[in-house]
Amino acid sequence: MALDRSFKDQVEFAAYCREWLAKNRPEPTRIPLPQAAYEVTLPEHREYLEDWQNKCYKAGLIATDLPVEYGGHGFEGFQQVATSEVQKANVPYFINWIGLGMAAPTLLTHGTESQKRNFLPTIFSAKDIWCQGFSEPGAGSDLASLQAKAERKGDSWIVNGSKVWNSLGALASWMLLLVRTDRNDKYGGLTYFVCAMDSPGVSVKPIHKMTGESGFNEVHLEDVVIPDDQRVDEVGAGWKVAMSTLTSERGAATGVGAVASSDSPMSHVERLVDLAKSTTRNGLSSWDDPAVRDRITRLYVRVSALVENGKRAQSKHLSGSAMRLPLQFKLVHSEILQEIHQVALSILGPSSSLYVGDADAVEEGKWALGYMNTYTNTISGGSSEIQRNILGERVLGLPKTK
Amino acid sequence: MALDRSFKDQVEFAAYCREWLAKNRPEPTRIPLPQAAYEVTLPEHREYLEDWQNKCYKAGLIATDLPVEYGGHGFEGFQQVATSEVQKANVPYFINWIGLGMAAPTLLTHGTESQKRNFLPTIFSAKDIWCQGFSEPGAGSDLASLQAKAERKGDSWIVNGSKVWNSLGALASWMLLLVRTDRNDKYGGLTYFVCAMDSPGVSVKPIHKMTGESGFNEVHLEDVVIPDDQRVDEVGAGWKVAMSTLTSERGAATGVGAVASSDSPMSHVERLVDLAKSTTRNGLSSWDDPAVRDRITRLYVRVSALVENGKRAQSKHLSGSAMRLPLQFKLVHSEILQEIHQVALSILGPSSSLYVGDADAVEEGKWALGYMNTYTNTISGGSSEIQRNILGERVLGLPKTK
Amino acid sequence: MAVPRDYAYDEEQEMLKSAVKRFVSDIEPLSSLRSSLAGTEDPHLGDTRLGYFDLDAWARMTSLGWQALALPEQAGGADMGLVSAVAVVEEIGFGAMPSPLGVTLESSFLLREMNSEAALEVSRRIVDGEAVTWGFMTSEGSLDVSVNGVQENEGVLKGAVHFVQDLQKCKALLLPATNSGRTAWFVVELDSPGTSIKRDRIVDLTRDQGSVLFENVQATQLSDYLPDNQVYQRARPALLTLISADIAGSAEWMLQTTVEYAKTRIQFDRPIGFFQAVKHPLVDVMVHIDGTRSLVYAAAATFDHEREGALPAALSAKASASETAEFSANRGTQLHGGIGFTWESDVQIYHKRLIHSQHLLGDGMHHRRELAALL
Amino acid sequence: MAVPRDYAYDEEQEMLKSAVKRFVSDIEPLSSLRSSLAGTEDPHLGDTRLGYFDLDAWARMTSLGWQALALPEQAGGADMGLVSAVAVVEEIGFGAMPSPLGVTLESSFLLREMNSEAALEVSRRIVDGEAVTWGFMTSEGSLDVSVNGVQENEGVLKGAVHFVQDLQKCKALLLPATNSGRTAWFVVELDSPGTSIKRDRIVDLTRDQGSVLFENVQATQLSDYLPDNQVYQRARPALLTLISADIAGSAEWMLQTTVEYAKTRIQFDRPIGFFQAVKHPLVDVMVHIDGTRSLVYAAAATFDHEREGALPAALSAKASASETAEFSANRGTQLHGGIGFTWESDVQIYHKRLIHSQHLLGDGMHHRRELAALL
Repeated sequence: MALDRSFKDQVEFAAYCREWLAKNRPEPTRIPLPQAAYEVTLPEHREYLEDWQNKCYKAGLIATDLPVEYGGHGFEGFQQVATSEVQKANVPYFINWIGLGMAAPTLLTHGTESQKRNFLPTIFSAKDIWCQGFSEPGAGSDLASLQAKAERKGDSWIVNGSKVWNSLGALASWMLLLVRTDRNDKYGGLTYFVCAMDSPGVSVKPIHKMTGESGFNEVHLEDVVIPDDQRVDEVGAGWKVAMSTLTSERGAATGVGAVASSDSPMSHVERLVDLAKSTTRNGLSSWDDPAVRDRITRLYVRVSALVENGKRAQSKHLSGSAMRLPLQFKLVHSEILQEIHQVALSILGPSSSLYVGDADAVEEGKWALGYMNTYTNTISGGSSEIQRNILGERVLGLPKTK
Repeated sequence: MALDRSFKDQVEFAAYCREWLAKNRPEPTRIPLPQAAYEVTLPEHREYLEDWQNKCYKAGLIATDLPVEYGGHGFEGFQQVATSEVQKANVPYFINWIGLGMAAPTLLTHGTESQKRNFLPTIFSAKDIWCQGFSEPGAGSDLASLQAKAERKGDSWIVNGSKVWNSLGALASWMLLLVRTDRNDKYGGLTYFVCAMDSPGVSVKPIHKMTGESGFNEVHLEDVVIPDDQRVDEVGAGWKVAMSTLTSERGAATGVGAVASSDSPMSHVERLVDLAKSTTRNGLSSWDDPAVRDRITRLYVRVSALVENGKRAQSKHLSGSAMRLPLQFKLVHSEILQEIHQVALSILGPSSSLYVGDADAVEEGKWALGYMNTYTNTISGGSSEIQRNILGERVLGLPKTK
Repeated sequence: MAVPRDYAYDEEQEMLKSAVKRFVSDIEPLSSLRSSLAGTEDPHLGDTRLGYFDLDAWARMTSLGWQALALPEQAGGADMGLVSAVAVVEEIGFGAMPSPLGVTLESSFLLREMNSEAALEVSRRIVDGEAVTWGFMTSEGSLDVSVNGVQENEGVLKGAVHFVQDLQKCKALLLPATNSGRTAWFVVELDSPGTSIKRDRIVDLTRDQGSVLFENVQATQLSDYLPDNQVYQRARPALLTLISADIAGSAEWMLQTTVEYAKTRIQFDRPIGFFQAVKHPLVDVMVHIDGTRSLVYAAAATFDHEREGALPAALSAKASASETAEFSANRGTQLHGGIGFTWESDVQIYHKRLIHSQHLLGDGMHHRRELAALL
Repeated sequence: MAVPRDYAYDEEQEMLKSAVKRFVSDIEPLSSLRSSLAGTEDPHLGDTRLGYFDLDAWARMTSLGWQALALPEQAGGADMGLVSAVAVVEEIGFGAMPSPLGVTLESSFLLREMNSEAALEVSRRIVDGEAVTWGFMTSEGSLDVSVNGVQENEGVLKGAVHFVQDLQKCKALLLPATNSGRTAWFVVELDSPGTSIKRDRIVDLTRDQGSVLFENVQATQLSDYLPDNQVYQRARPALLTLISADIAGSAEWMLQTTVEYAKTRIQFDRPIGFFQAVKHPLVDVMVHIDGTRSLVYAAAATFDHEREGALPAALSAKASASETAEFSANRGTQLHGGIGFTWESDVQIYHKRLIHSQHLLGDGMHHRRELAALL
């Protein structure tokens, strides 16, 4: 392990992170990176990002607080410092975001000892990219209605079915896979596996998004053989494990150091302020219009609240019900992000029409592209509608909508 | 009938209405009238408003297009002209709003010939004030779960139960009454009556609203005897009749000439613009703030749309599905009204705290009072939540939420 | 009472609207559009989309005279009003049809204000089936028409106009040019010497857009030199109303399609339209659309019959339409879930057309700002 | 890292907060408030409500030292920070308790900025259990502190302050007065000769409000004459944060009460909380409250530990709190249906307190305007 310093406290570790990040910031890629790890498809981006993640891992910015036997660095209370410094440093995101944000927390909670020892180190180093196979064409919001099935055969399972809205499938070595093992029990009939993407019978077909980018895939599984030691938790415990995976995704999965996008919510507002200040028409900047300024400032306040929610959630005296704050993050973040982009398009006015690849497009058309991609956030990983159900039912205790 | 002129067309009739209204506008009352007919309680207001409605009726502004045998004036296509001129003239509202807006349309559609001949003329002249007995403590949004019951006894019915959110009950001679005649059939077990308020066993108890005003009542019915000829439509047809009553209320019940409040939606926006222009702080008027102006202008556009919806609904080529526009009115109107008042309080700032009766209160505290009273609009007569269900189900054809 | 009965809308207009609706629906414009787009999905890989439209459909439409309905009889047009034009454009929007019909109708309302034999000549070309577009914006995208990027001197133009709609679908361009602080309108053939075109790469797949650069280009003057770009100012309420009508149409498609999806898509053992989180936003979309439609018809009737009130009515219409565009696109995509986010779904095509239209000639905030000054 | 760990909130503060919560809940402030209001419901019939509060409860609170928690040890106070004060005020808001505790705590943050023996003397009176309020507004309700309605000359005050909160509950008033363009703070005994009081008739039933007119009133100077009303400017982040905390508390009551109602009220054979039209708005109310609470704690911690960042943090907190106040009051009443609209229901009492607090010291738009200048 390259990291062999010992730190007195959070303040010293933060200084180390800042210094390391400043020294090791990578050169930009030739073709600009897509906005988020979801959209990576080009091999040169892949290599570049794997290398970057591995360096960060070795420097102690990933798996900072995890046990050494699982590839962690064995610190305590330092991960949030590292993650916060990475986000502030405006460096590339971690390509293995699903591995870090979903697979690692799930395996840490539900995996066997040997699963943890086998899988975690290569997740951290980005040697193995992970993807997720939950949703199906007929099972989106109602995830538990999924139909892909696994049938036991000796020490293995034979899996058949189709998954959609799979990100990074073309690059991934492993997939988190939720399948049906009992037709007669909607929730209790699901089992959770990890599936090698090079298994015979696995095929990946890209889906084009409304942006024109690919980045989502359909994954078809035809008589795929999965050894029983790749099962996570008990047969029939799949729903529970999947909910734990999605909670990691929905909350700010900071336990491992996942950073899916180089833009923090606050950096989006800052970009919006800059855009308003730099967009002039008829000699006045958009920022000179108090009605525009009021809308942006309102977003600033909401994003500040989101940031402060994150801090408050970590104070045992202030968080109230344990899940009340973490379960809000995804809902609030995704809806604010969408509104930020709507305001940006409004500021751009006629030139909001110019897309990626147009020579005159402001910031290379990223606002229009980013606007459309905000629907990934409000729809996938449990749509905003489902998030409000979850919050209403699990936090407020209201009766289940069903 | 005092009205004996014959008019060539709508233009001529409109001119007549304008002239009549200008000449006959009554002097203001000593104690100012409450904001809407719902809140009238004082006897001197009652007399004043009855007199005013009767004059308007005799002048042909009420029941303009209805048949002479039911007390109407027998014109065609003139009612909308009369109603529109009454609203523009900024004169007092019609106290018998429930009679005009709910009882008359219901009786015209569902009443017997003798019910029409008996009841309609005194509704128009305000000789008999009407009220409504639908909701119960346990049956608000879910109106059909009501429990007040009528049992047949010879040619009469014996009624027992309680009604709430009854307006004008203390002044009314008659009540529209929906009761249960069959315990085993939720919707088909309801029957519709008209009930004389002076019947033995009817008692009225005022409810104070959050504004401090009374204006709503609880009505208790104890062994009240109602003759069978006061039944409206068939036994068991009550739900259908009640829906027809509420549709009259929800749409802009213009067929008879009902005007429940002297303020048209547009007049509220105009008052808001005036308020913003006249409220100055630090030498600037609120209207000088573009962020305030944008909010008000947005309301102006929405109110304009509401007004134009009303016109479009009357064009057979433009209205689309017959109920699509009329069923929106109550929902949209009540929510805009609430927002108008919220913006007004925001403009008033610290002095929004001053209530009716405070010497320094702007416009006698009407904005704060009016704000609270907007909840009458968004809650009663089918709350906004129920309105959205109705629109989603009856107009868009979505499956019933139940 | 000043507006004729039945809201200035009669049986003839109803028949026209139905005819356009049937026509557009028969054409299935999106299936041929999709063929033209095949292989150009990924924006990072540099597509060069041409301004596709169905030439055959255009020929059939022009033979029916729809492009000329608002032109004067003198030029061979039908001399109908904005109410009729709005009825047609609403259906084009409902079909998200790639077509120069919208810009040509807009151009015809500009031409009507020009009072010259040369303008009549351009009108005749439209009657004969030629598509014409128009533009005035600088690269900054200013909506202030007093900011003008083209100068005329001795019959030739220098400068540029930007954000011209459906440029590739048209042969001629109407534009204002200034000389000594006054503005006149001109027509330029887009293949004239000295003219160069930059094709924008835009989000909307159903339109094209570009800028035109003029290096001493011969142009024909269509109007007198007037202060304050009066030609534009007089036609402007019609232009705003037409775009608003397009939005009303596209938004209605979005509503109907999402309602249909909500009736058939089953989750949690029920059609998702059962859930109020789906049902109520759809009602709100309907409320938005109906308000916009009513304001569009009011603005059109006012333009045709009470011209002095036309500007506030049109500002209200576009302020409302821009909100309807954003909201209907937003909810339409969200309530379709993942499927509406795919390239395969027509929802994305409408979404892009709607947000393009939202910002065309200014969005809601822009028009409210101007409207406030009139309150 | 500058803010201490665990968000500047420790076990001691948690215990204080719990103690206040228990105390307020035992007092049942609204039941005694209701007795005091009986017969004054109808606003048209001219009630003269006195500024009711529970004197016995006040005595018990002051014996515990809550009113003095932020005052310096020198004056006998506990010298705790804004974080502790916020914890207390949030619970007062949760109980909608009529009490001078809020204004007295606010006054103590003003006194802390005054550096004078006279200010320490006022602080000692607070330690001894006296309630003190403060004010600065003109009748116009300007929130600009440079607009000052009171002038000092040779030790006597002339002029008026308006919109003073909980005036009838207090004996003394802190106020700024100007002399030759500079501002100093003074304390006035509310029964001094030359002082007259107008009691406002206000919407909020849990507070009282009024204006105070000064005709040559003897006053004690508490601070130096400084430009720009510096005393107020330094204390202002604390004042905004305290009101925001009161809102967070009242809004949380509104949320919990409405959630409880939604679990028990049956319509259509189900608890209404089953319906997403009820469930989802309640979630949105929670999201509003949590954002406000987080900003309130952040503003308090910043005030206590990084004073230079205190103003933007406090502006954000009050901007958020004002929206939370309006929205939680609105949805709380709406989702209670008719019952929440009655005088009998406590929902209306909280609704009125929330909209009163929403506008106190400026609403969301007001604070965003100021905040924007700092972005």
